[in-house]
Amino acid sequence: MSAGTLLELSHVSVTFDGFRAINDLSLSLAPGEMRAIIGPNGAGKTTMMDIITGKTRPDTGVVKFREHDLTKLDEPAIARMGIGRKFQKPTVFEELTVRDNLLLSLKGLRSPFALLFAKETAEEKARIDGLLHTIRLGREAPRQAGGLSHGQKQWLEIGMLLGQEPDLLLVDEPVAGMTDAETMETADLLREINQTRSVVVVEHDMEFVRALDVKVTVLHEGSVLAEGELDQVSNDPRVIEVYLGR
Amino acid sequence: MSPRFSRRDFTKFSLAASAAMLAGVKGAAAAAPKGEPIRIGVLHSLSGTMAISETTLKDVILMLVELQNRKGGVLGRPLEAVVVDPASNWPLFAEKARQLLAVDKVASVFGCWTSVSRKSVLPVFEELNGILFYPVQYEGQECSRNVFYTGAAPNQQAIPAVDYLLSADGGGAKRFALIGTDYVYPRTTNQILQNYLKSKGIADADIMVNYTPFGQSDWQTIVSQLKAFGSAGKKTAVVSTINGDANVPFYKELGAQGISATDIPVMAFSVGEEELAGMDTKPLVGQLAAWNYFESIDSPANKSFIKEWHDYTKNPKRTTNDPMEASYIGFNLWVQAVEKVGSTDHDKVIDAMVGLKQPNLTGGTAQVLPNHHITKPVYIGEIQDDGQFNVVWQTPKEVPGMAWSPYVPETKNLIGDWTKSVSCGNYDTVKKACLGAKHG
Amino acid sequence: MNASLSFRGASVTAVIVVLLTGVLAVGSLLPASSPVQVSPFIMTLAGKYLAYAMLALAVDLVWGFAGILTLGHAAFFALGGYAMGMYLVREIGARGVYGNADLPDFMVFLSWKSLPWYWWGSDHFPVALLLMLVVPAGLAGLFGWLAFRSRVSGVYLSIITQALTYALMLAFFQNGFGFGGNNGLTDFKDILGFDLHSPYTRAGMLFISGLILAGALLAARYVVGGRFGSLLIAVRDAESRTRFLGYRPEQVKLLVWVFSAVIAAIGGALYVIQVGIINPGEFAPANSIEAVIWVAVGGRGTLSGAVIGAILVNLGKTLFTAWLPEMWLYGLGALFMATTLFLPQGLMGLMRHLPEKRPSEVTPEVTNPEGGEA
Amino acid sequence: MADVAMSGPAALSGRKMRNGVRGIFAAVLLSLLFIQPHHARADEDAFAGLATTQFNTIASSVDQIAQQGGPRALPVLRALADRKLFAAREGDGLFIRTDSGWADARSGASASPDEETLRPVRVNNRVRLAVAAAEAELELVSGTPAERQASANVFYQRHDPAMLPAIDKALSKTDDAALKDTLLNARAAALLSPGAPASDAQAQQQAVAKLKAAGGLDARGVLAQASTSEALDPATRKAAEAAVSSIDFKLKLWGFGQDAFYGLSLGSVLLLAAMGLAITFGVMGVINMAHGELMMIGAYTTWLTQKAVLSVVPALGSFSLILAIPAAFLVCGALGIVIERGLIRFLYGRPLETLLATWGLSLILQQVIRSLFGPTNVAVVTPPWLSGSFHLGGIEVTIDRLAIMIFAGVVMAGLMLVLRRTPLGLEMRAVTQNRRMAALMGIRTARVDALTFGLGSGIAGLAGVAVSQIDNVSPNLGQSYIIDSFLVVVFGGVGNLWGTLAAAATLGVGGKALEPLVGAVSGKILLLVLVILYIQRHPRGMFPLRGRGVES
Repeated sequence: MSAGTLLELSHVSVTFDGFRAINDLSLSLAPGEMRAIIGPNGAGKTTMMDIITGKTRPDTGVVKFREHDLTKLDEPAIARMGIGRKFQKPTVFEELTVRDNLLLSLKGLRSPFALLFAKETAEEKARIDGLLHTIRLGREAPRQAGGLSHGQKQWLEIGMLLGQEPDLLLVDEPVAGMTDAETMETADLLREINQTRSVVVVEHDMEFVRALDVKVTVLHEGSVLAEGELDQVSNDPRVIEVYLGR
Repeated sequence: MSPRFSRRDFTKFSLAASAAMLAGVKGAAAAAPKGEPIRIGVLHSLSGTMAISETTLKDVILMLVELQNRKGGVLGRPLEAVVVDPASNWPLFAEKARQLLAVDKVASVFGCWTSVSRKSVLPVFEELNGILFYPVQYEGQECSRNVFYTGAAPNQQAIPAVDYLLSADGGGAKRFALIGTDYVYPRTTNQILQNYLKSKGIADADIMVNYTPFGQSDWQTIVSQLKAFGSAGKKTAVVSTINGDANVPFYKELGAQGISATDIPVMAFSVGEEELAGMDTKPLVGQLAAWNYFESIDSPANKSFIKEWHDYTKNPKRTTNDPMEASYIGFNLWVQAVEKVGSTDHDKVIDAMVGLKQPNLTGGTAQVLPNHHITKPVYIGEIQDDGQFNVVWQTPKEVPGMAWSPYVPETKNLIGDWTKSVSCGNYDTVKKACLGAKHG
Repeated sequence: MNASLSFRGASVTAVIVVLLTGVLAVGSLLPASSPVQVSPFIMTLAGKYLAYAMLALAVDLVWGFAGILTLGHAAFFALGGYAMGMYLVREIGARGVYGNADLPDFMVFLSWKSLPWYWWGSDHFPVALLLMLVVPAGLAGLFGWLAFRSRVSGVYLSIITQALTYALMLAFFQNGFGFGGNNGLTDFKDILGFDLHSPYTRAGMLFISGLILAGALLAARYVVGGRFGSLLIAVRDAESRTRFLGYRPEQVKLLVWVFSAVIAAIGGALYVIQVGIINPGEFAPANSIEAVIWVAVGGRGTLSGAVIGAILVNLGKTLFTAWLPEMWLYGLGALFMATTLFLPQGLMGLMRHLPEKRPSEVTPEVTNPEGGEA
Repeated sequence: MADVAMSGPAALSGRKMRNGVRGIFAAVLLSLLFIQPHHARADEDAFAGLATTQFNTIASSVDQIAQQGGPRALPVLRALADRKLFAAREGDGLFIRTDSGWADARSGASASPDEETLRPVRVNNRVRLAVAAAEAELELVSGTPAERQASANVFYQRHDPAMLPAIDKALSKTDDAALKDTLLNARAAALLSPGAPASDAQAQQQAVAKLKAAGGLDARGVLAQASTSEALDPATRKAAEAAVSSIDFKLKLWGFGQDAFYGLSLGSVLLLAAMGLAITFGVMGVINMAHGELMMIGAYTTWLTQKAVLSVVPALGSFSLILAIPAAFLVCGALGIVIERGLIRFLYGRPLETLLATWGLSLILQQVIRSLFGPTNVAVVTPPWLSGSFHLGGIEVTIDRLAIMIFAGVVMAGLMLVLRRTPLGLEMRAVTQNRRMAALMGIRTARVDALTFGLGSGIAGLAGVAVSQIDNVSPNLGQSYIIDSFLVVVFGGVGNLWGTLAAAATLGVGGKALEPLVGAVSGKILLLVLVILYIQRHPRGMFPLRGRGVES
């Protein structure tokens, strides 16, 4: 493992009921890098995310984040270590207000017992205001999150990720169901985030990936099929076969 | 379907009855009761697990009330039954008892079946100085001034039953399996029986005691254990204090495993006609039960009681049983006491009760004893294939009920006596003192 | 305003509870001749309802706010009741039937020679209080720690809570267990030297119950109202999401679970003092299910609704078992069906909608959101 | 499993055994107390004693009748056993009630006594025992081969030394190996019993060896008694003691098999009770608290069917149970469809609220049955072909339990077939897996929902039929099964029928294995705790469904 690596998966495999979802996958990410992961359905993209975030334990292989072995840790521990994850379907706390959603996400207090007696500090308020500005939801702050539009929910979730102040963001299909304009805005947002944090984006939308303009990894049947610039990858005959063949 | 009988119906009924009598209907022997009705409470579960046994007792009291009103009521006033449903819930029993006594101001209460329901209402009756007639055989070891125990005490059921099993006619058993549901009645009864059997020379090794939870429905293991217990080369008998619900699967399993009454007789204290009505009795012929009443006993009073019952329930197949007779005796004793003192005042009625006599349905007389228990004849019946019992043995005369068992070391010196001279439910005859805090 | 904030009325309810119990307590001390005298019957009923309201409040905390459908909460209620019952039984002392100062009647009865070790100290009120809090909290803590840690959820959790209370019921039914078997503990005489049957004790107990219920309401409101409450609702609606934020939902659930068990246990203790009997029937799974129904009738997730539901359903039960002894089950059954069909948010939902005439809001259903990400 | 093979000849001989099982132990005592003081003289009227009211006189009269023999002995004894023998209240007239009228007991000629003056001859267990023994004595000589075998069994169980001459006589007259073996056992047992004629140590020890080889509880009883009998040689007593422990050891080994049978039979009851719930709850996600009440209604349907058949075609009475199976399925299935259409369908997507609504429904159903048929138990008769037991080696197999095991297997197989092989099953799976997609493909989801719930309810009805054979049939029936049913489904893994099967078997066998060790109550508590702990380790039960969208 080279010194300049933030996240490294080496020879990871996982099997569900005889089905190899991830097959000897190796991947590494440099600090500050943004990476797009593409691949057909069933290529193992979501499972890979699950493994990194501790939801699924691999059968074999090592997952390292800085010097920590993630396969030994569970989701909250990994999250506290600085890995944030955004789900494919926007998952926000619908009954809470936008503001409360962000408040819960803020890095800091995690013990339920401490939370019992915690009061919102001025510093926290400032951070929330900042986040609201970043995700362009300032006017929606007192609303229940359940009443937001689909795109707004996506942003709120990204805002919650930012509130966690992670070093690495895993983003699963952030633009599914968005309008073209929203898609482009999201790409801008991610690039902005990438200035301070590493990002892994899983996405189908090629226009969006193109707009991100980052290194691309193609997954197929649980392992890496190709890696490189989008143009270079999209000309790879194996990739073309996987996407268009058969 | 049993006829519904709410308070309002009842008032309507008594009005109608009065009207009919005023109009001179033939056969109206007594004057129609007039004036403010005397209320009595009926505290039996009509839903939940105990409804199966208790609903019948509610019907009996309603019938007796109707009959009494036809005879002219009590003190010339009509009786009115206040029926409540404690729903087989023991704290609810206490609540309903309080309601009957404090809100409905009933003159007396007829109710309870399980020991726990009685224990639950007891403090209420003592606090509010009510009168409870308790019509079910029970474990004894209790003697409250406010309760009249018209069912059997252990010495009026369990002891004679075991005597029968030990006798030649009963098979001369030398080995006893005491099986019961795990609650206070079987625990106490079995404790008394164990001591009694030992006094009769039965060794510890020849007594097996087994307890099962309420509603036990799978008896395979226990019945096979009984079989094994019975294979020691000695005549073996079973004394069953299994609670109502669990009896059906128990007897079904006995039948299925081929144990008949001639192999290992089972003497039951909680299986009566009502329970048999829910069973196919062919495999049970010859199994035994000890009671103070059987429907099959041929006596004029019993015949007419059964007829009234069939007329009242409009069901010629509805069975009668022991707790029904106990309710009948309790009700009539109360009526006598009220007529005697000319008042429903609780203290006066309680004091007037001791010594009163009421003919049993099956012959003989029930007399109220100073300990608020009564004298009862004891019968042993064998189950027949028609769902009735055939009486094979009976005590020569009535047995007086003992509140405290002489076979339990802690209570052998205790007596209950609520007459003026002693006025104590738990009087220690050795220490010459009333124990605890229960003074009349 | 919105469904999740509907517990704001809890403080109002708390005040009403204190006022009402105060009025009842004073009313009960009036001479019997007074037309507004409150009879002891009403007093014992009111005491019972308040105790049940505590249980309902406890259920609402875990079901309404943490999404844990408990079918075994009566276990904690009954354990609290037994702890208090043990003390009350020891208070009887030599005034029992057998006049035995050392052993409770039921032990003499079964020929026990000495007190079992777990009865030691039960004659001291502070010990009883400690037992009342520690035993249910300990059991809840152990059970919750095991269950939440291994992410048992949904119906699986519901069924094992039911299994828990069922197992306890069977255990307490055994006479050999040392708690009076089926008969339970009863025939109490006094508490801390006050005669339990005296009108003053009754009035005092009712008022104390009212204060405790009000206190529990406020405490519950504090718990669900703050940041912990937000987290609780977050865990209820999207448990896995909270995990990726770095929270440990099992800790959140455990905390509220134990808190709720303690409230239930205090309810049980108040129940025993005022109803006068505790027996294993209180552990019956049906009792736990009924407690859930009270909450549903009153309105889940509203705190006040739990209290109102418990009182109304039990009041109905009291009245109908007397008025329509053979028909009341039809009424009760129909009430439960009608509530779920027509009042999905219970009476509190109805109250919320009537004045505002708004189309009914859809309550987000507490289905487990993990489903989508298998 | 050898289930099918057992029901043939083994079952037959099992029933024969049962006929003779009367009076194993009672007989021991009878022989003790019943030392007959006089030998019957041929001219004495042995029947006269029957007309008395004393049980001991009646019983000794029965013995006399048996010893005298004669053509009237058997008919009179049988009439006595069937309670068809009547005595005149005055005098010693004895009459038998026949189908057409009355017959004189002593002559068999038809008679017309005044019925008002008659009373039934009293019978109790003591008399019954005497009748059984007397019948055996008479039939051993004159009966059919089957009757003789049964009589020999009675002799064996009765092991009365007074019977030794009769046994020897019968032994000399038979070549039937099985009969001979039973008689030899009977002879050995009689030799070791109190009151036996003095015999040498060798003969005694041969008898002990014979009984040791025979094994079983009957032999154990005799040997246990012999081991303490002062009348026997000390060496014999020792041998008997050793034989008892050898038999006990064998019984203990067989006991494991017996416990397994009990466990499987309990498991099959649990399986039947849980299977319907596995559909309504496991597949549809409805927390159906009224499931137990549907079982209860199935049991009442059985009762009603039985009553109807008995009143219309009494001859078919014993087969009414067969008829009750489709009846209960249809009644409960139809009721299930009504419940689904009237209640459940408004609650889809709110699974926890189905719990509250169906709980209310269960209260109402209980009360409806209570109002219609009363609060007490009703008697469902077990037909003769389902009663009794037979031995499979040292395992006693009760026929009703065996039938329930087979029935549970058949229902399970049928359910599997419906789910896997029928269009309804396919549609059911489609709807539960993806309702919207199924609807788009033209499946009428409302109809499928109703039918699925109906199917689950119908199976609950079938469980009711089975349960009516072994348990109370009362309005409370459902309450006693509902908790166990849910436990089974959840323990097995919601939505997985194989899991339900495995859980039912585990809980059944586990419960029955624990029961002899710690008692019924503690066993059940222990089992509940184990299930709780198991679910902590495996939060989705024994056979968790994998894949998406299975969680409710």
